[in-house]
Amino acid sequence: MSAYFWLIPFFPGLSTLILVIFGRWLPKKYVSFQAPFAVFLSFLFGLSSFLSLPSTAAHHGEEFLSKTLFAWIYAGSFQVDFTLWFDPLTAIMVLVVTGVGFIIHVYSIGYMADDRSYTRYFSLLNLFTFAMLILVMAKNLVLMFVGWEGVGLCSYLLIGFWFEKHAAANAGKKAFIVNRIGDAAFILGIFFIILNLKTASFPEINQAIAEASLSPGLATLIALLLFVGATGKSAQIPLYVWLPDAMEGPTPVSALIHAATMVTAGVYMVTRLNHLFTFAPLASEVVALIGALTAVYAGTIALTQNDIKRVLAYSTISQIGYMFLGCGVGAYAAGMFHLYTHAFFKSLLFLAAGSVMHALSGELDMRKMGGLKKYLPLTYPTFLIGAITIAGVPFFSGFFSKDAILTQCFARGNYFLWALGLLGAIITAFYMFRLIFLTFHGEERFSQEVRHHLHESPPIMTGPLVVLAFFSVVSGYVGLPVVFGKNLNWFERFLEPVIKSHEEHHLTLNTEWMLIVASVAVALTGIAIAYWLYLKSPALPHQLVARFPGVYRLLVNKYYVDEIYNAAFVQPLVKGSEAIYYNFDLPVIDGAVNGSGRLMNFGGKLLSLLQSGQVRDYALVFLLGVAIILGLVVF
Amino acid sequence: MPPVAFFILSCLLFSLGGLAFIIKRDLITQFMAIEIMLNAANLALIAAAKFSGTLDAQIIVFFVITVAAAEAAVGLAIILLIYRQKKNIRSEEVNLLKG
Amino acid sequence: MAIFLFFLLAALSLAAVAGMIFSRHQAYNALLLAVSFTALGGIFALLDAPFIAAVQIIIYAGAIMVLFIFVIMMINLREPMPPLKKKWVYGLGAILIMVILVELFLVLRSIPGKNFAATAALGSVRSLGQMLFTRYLYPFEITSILIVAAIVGSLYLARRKEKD
Amino acid sequence: MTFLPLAGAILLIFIPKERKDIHRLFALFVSLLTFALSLFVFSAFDASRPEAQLIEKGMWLGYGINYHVGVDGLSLLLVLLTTFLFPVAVLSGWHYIDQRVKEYHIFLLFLETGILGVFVSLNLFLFYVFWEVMLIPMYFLIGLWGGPRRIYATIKFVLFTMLGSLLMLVAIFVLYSYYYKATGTYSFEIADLNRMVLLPGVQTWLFLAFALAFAIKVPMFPFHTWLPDAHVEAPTAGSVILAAVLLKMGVYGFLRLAIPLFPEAVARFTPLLMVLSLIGIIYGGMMALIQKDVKSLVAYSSVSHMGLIMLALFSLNQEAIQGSIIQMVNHGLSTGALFLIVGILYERAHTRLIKDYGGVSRQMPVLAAFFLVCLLSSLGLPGLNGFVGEILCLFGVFQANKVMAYLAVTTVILAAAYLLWMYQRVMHGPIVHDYVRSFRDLNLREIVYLAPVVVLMFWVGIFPNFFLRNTDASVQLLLRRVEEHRKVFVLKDKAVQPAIILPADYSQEVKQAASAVFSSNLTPEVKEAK
Amino acid sequence: MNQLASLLPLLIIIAAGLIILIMEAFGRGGSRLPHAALAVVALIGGLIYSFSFFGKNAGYFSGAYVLDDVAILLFAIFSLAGILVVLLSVTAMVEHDFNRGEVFALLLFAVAGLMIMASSQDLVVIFLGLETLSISSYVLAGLKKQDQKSSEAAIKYFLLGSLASAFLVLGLAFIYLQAQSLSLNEITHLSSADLASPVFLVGLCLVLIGFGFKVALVPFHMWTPDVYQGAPTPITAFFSTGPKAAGFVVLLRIFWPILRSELSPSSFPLILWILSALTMIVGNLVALRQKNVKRLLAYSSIAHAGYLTVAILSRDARGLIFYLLAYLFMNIGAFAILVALSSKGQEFHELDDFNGLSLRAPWLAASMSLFLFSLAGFPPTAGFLAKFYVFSQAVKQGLTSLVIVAVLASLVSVYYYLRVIVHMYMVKETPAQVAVKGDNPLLLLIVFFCVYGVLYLGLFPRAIIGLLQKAISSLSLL
Repeated sequence: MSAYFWLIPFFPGLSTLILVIFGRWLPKKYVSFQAPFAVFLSFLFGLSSFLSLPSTAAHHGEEFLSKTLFAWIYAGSFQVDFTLWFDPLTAIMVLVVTGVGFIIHVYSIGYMADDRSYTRYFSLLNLFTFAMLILVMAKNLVLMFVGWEGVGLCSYLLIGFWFEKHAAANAGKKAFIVNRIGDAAFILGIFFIILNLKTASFPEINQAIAEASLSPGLATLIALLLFVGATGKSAQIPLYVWLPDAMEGPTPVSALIHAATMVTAGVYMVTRLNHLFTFAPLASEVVALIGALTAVYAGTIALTQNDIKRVLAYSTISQIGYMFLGCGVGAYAAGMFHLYTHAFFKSLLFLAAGSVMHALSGELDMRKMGGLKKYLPLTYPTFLIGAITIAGVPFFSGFFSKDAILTQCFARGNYFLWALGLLGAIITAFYMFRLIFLTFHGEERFSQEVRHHLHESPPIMTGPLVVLAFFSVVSGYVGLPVVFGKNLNWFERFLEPVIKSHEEHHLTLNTEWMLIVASVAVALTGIAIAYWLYLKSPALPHQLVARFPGVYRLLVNKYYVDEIYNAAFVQPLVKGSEAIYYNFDLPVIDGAVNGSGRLMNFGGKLLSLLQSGQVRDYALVFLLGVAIILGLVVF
Repeated sequence: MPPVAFFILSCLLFSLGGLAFIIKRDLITQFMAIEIMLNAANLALIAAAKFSGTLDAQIIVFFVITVAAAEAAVGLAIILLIYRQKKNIRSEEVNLLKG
Repeated sequence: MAIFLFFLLAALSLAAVAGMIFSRHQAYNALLLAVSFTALGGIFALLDAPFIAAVQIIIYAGAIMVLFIFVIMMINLREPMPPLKKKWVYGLGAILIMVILVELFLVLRSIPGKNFAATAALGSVRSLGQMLFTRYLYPFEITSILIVAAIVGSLYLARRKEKD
Repeated sequence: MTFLPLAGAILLIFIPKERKDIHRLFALFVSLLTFALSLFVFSAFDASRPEAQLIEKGMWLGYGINYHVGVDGLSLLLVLLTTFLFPVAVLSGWHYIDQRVKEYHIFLLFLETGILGVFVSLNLFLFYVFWEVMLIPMYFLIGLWGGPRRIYATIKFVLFTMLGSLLMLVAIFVLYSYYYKATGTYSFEIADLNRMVLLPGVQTWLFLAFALAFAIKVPMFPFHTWLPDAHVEAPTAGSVILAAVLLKMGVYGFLRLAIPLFPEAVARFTPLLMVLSLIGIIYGGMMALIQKDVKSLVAYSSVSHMGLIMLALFSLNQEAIQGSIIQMVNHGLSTGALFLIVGILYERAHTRLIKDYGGVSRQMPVLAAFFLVCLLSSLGLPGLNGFVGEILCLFGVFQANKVMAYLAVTTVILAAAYLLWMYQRVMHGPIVHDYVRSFRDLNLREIVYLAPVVVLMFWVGIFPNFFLRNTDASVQLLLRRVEEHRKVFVLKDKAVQPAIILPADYSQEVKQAASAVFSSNLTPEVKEAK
Repeated sequence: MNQLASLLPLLIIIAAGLIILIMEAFGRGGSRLPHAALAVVALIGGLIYSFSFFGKNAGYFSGAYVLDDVAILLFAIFSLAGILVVLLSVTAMVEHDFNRGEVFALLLFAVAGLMIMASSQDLVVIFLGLETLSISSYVLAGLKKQDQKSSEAAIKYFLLGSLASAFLVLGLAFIYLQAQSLSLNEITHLSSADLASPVFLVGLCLVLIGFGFKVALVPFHMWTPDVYQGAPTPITAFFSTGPKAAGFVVLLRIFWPILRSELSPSSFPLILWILSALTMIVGNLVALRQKNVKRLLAYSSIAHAGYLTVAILSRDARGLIFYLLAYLFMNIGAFAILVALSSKGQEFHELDDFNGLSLRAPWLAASMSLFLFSLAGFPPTAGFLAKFYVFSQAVKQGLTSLVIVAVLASLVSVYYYLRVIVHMYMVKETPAQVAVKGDNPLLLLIVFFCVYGVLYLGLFPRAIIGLLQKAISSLSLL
């Protein structure tokens, strides 16, 4: 089966094709079967390929599964094949994508049951899976870019799924365009690589870097360009603005694309090119810094948001910041590890939030919730598990992965970044529990009508929640920190063939313990503050708001970044274009064209005045001609 | 007599004819002006014949006079036609066609 | 004698033309023109072209001008011309004519000032006739078509009523 | 093949005009037949040979004016594109064109002949004849079946285009006389003229004249104003052909004539032309952003896209030129398809203003899907055709000039911005206007002509090499030619002769030839260098 | 006898003219078809007969009559023009009040004048031919005796034409003064000092002015629009083709030897350059403003004179004759359409009368479009190839700047030609009562013949070009 690993992306791809072409005539039941099944098939193939991978680093340097399907673009030195491969890094991503993807497909059957565009939804979801699989399985940068853009497209389409809502259509467009800005840089990065290394294939790139055929300055430039692409896709500063708006899409989409998979593509890309980034330390530092800043920054915005999905969105941005922080400091495995755990718990949170919305007839505003604990007996605990995980409570997966990043940060001497990470952690814990408390605890603030319809979601939706909750809890145990014993970090060892080895940063066990304690403390503090503010004395937040109105307004308005971008880029572009159109294109360029025509006409008018009809005038012109011609001869 | 005198006279007559064509305002006199110009040209031809001592130019003048006669016949017929239509032969009023 | 005659005839022809320019009456114009043509005929005679001179006086000053006068009589315009509105046209015309005249004069400077070649009886009717019917037979025949065309044309135009 | 449509048009003349359907069917049949023939040409084409193939040659007027046609890697794809799009164009006007059906199809087929002729001509005279001939049917297509300002638009189109081509004609004369002076024989054969090396000063002027003609056709930045007008007013098929094929003639002209004939001048003007192209890219994008009319939006997007193609062309490297060729095909498909879709919308709403739509997706999901694919193809989404060309073009530009490439990449963003914004305003949002509710989704005919285009988009996007490989050898030859040409100037020191002729197989013999010709003029340094 | 035989083409035509006059004198009115038939037969006969002299290149009457191949080709052009115009007149004369046999006689005389002009190397003969033509033309312009416009055309043509003749005669005098001869053969063998003398140059200038008037070079063109508009349409068709061709051939015969580069007086190329450029520019610019198609075509014919002057300047006999031939078909074709658009003494030649013609008379409209495209110089029509030959030769002679002016001017011309097409095709029909003679078989035949000519010359002119090439080699023999 693993010989056919290259079929993995094509199951959902084929499914998309069928749904798009024949979707109209297919019964809903069939669609509900086909779409998840295709993903499941991919998952099975992925799993078998995964199992067939050499299990240890002993096979280091050996070729992984790789298949060139056909020569793709060949023009001069630009030679790119359509090649898929399957190495440990890909394996993890494939499993996450198909695994989580499958669960979300199943969930969607329930969530989207009543939507009129049911088939379209599933075809897009399948298409997304296809593109994402291409992204992670591509053996070269250009093909990866295909997937990269493909997922962007699906993101666009799914965010704008309910295109009749202006907000949704706008959000989709915004996502795509912002992504495109990153992509432009990404393309340039690709060009630099192809131009200088004559290849776009990952193993060859790594080899070329190992042979030091790239100057460090150039490497930095390339790395930074690619990272700009990553900030677009993974919603980091400064290109994160699309992600919160992306919540206009259906919630399972948010879970799959805007939490678990697509947005982490940037992290995947950086990890994939870790040789390059390691070779460009400055770029790595930028990555780490941006990651850390985003982690804190997005967290602060999440503090004040009232839209349940937006809180989660900012939380996603923040968590991806952590991943970049990990990658930036060189702890690629840790970054990937967080990606992997995050995929479970964040999709869990989103799906649970979706379940809440489902229960409340689509209500998103936390201020109109409260006390839902007793109405949603399954959603509540799963949501809680998700929150605990993300907050970094020990023995849940989030704890291990986040701690791995922070530890590595510390170990490599980046104390400032570590401190930022901790700050982010406390904020995370706080806003997650604020969310929990506002939603499930306290008084019931929803209207009577909503209460009337209030119900727990059907099993097809709660089932996935339970599964994801399970994974949220246990998935961390594949990468235990050193304190629990050596060689327990199976995850890191698994990725060793892919990640450039560098000198080990050993901390003493004591220090490690201290760090763990610190992060646990931070997490608990955050939870405690949330408890205090939102359950113990619910009036306090309002007082705080009253005390710091400026800060509050800044946070509620998301630092005014959308407005600033609008004023700094969008409006000048549109206004400038209009100015050019009305003041230059029409009057000057077009005017020159029409003007020359008018000039001709005017000349004709003048000359036709001569043609007065009077013989005498004709004779005069005649004589004038004679005079001139004779003059030319005589003089 | 220097030959140039004849040419000067010819040119003077020619120019006067041209001037008359411009100044006169009835068709028939304008036509007469042209006849003057033709005659001036004839004078130049005759003088040239004398100058070169060949006869050809005189024959040309003979032809030119013939042509002038023929033109006169046609031209006067056209002027008559105009007169019949307009009851005058003012040059200025022949201006239906212009622009 | 020849010089005197030349200046007399030249002055006469020029004066006649000038008079025509200033005269208002068409019949006078025609008469002045006839005078001018006759004077020119005299000059032709001075230039050893007796036959042409005769033709000039008989056909031009005689026949053609009679034709003119005939037409003028037919038309017999009495009412005077209304004054011309665009006076500057005269000025422009005069200037242009002057320019052309000056140009022609400048050209004439290059004619050598020597006397004419002394060939006696250059324009005798005999020699003319000989040339006309030998060397110039073809153009002479062409004039016949020309005249036919002119006759047909003027008949067509001047005929008052159509046959059908 | 070239004259098949013409023959069809002539036959059409004899079909009485009341039989509208027969005209339609017949025109469709003829254009399909032409397409089939071109497929045959495609299959018979040998990708490994760089020179022209499948040649037909015959005497025509003498004095170097021959009937000489053939295809090579530069023209093959464009020929295919043309023949492919004409049946589509015929279908697109099936019902919409209800008046003067007969003339419409006659002109359409006539146009096809003209365009194909331009692409296959190997004789400069023939090229020019077709180049001009094609204006006539286009003039009528816009003028007879166009929108309200059609007369203005069509006359502007013709005059503007002719301005360039007439000056080019003068340049052709000059070229012709130089060839005659250099060899004592007359020739309009492009292959012969290619062997002529002109002094740089002469090249400059001739190149400018050629470049003007082609730049207007493309259209490059300051010469673009005819395009929005022509597009807006033209009927759907006209817009499709105009955008998809006609504009390519300009690029093709550069590729076929201006660059190989005047490499030295090209080198001199490359900076200017590249800057203009670059301005075109950004300017076109910005203008497209704010257009209120869908068609003029797509038209300005063409300006932008063609700017990229030109930019790549003047990068003069293998990737860029292959990229620009494939990008021409892509632009033809995507923009052509966009105009088809706009036409479909127009048939339903009779308006082209963006604000008159909104929420169409709900009524026309199938259209929405097609629209989306075309849009994505246009903005260069990987997996679709646009990406392949765009990335090759950009890469080529990048190789030649990094700063240009940085700026040109903005097209990726701008294109997304204006296309998606337009899509959003037309297709998304709530239904504002009631008549939108009465829109019917695509009928079978519309699907039939859109589907092949879309399939081709995917095909080119996924298997671009199927097409790209045909261009490889010819582009290599072109670039080698340019290089060899320019080498002559290294050996040359202010030669007295304005033109020399290189031997046929000059790549091997260029040095001997040049030294033979210029031996007396060589400076000592150059001699030593040799 | 040999001379007489060679004169036969001319004699046939003149004789036919005289016979027509006799028929008219003794006929009883009614249809003039027999007259027309006779005229056509004579023209065809003369044409065929003259071709039997092709390749002989003989001169008679000591150069006064030269039946060289160029002359024979020009005979062909004149005969074709004559035939087409005779037939056109037949279709129009009854309704437009010139139903007289004299018309054909005068036309034949005019054609004879043209032939005399084109077949002579002697300026005297050329002058007489010109006058034969002119006198016939004055009458022809005024054929519509009841129509003030027609008479006005006649008087204007007459007055200005006589004025030009006066200048021409003065020019002859000056030339004679220097050269002592008016035979071109002798003139061209003058010493270069003689050729460069101011007297000779002025004479040449005046001759140029005289013929420039006939072919409507700016600034001697002022009569053209008025006369073209006022004259009956078939006659206008004749004016715009025949005299133009003859005038240019005469100019060619005069200037072909003189413009040889080593002999060329410095100012002459400049003068011709200026005249040519002015003619193209003025003709085209003023045409832009015209609302009357007949007048528009008049201005267009002025512009075409400019292009033809380019051929004179580049000594391109082949291009010139080809252009004249092409121009014959396209212009007569266009005027034939105008004839179709006039009925019962009324002419519907305003642009607005053309509105929607394509619906009323699709074939006529299509043919008109073809003629206009040809006039504008679009391939694959005769007009394109004509311009192509002329301009390419000019560039070869180093007249690139003039050619640039020419192409830009022709760009302007495209605008007004297209405007007519716009009215025919793209403007809605106005309710005005515009009668179209779309069913007159004779007219259709003429139109078809012109269409054929335009396309044949545009697509397969190899035979014609070969003929021309052979013919112009005769020019250098003389």
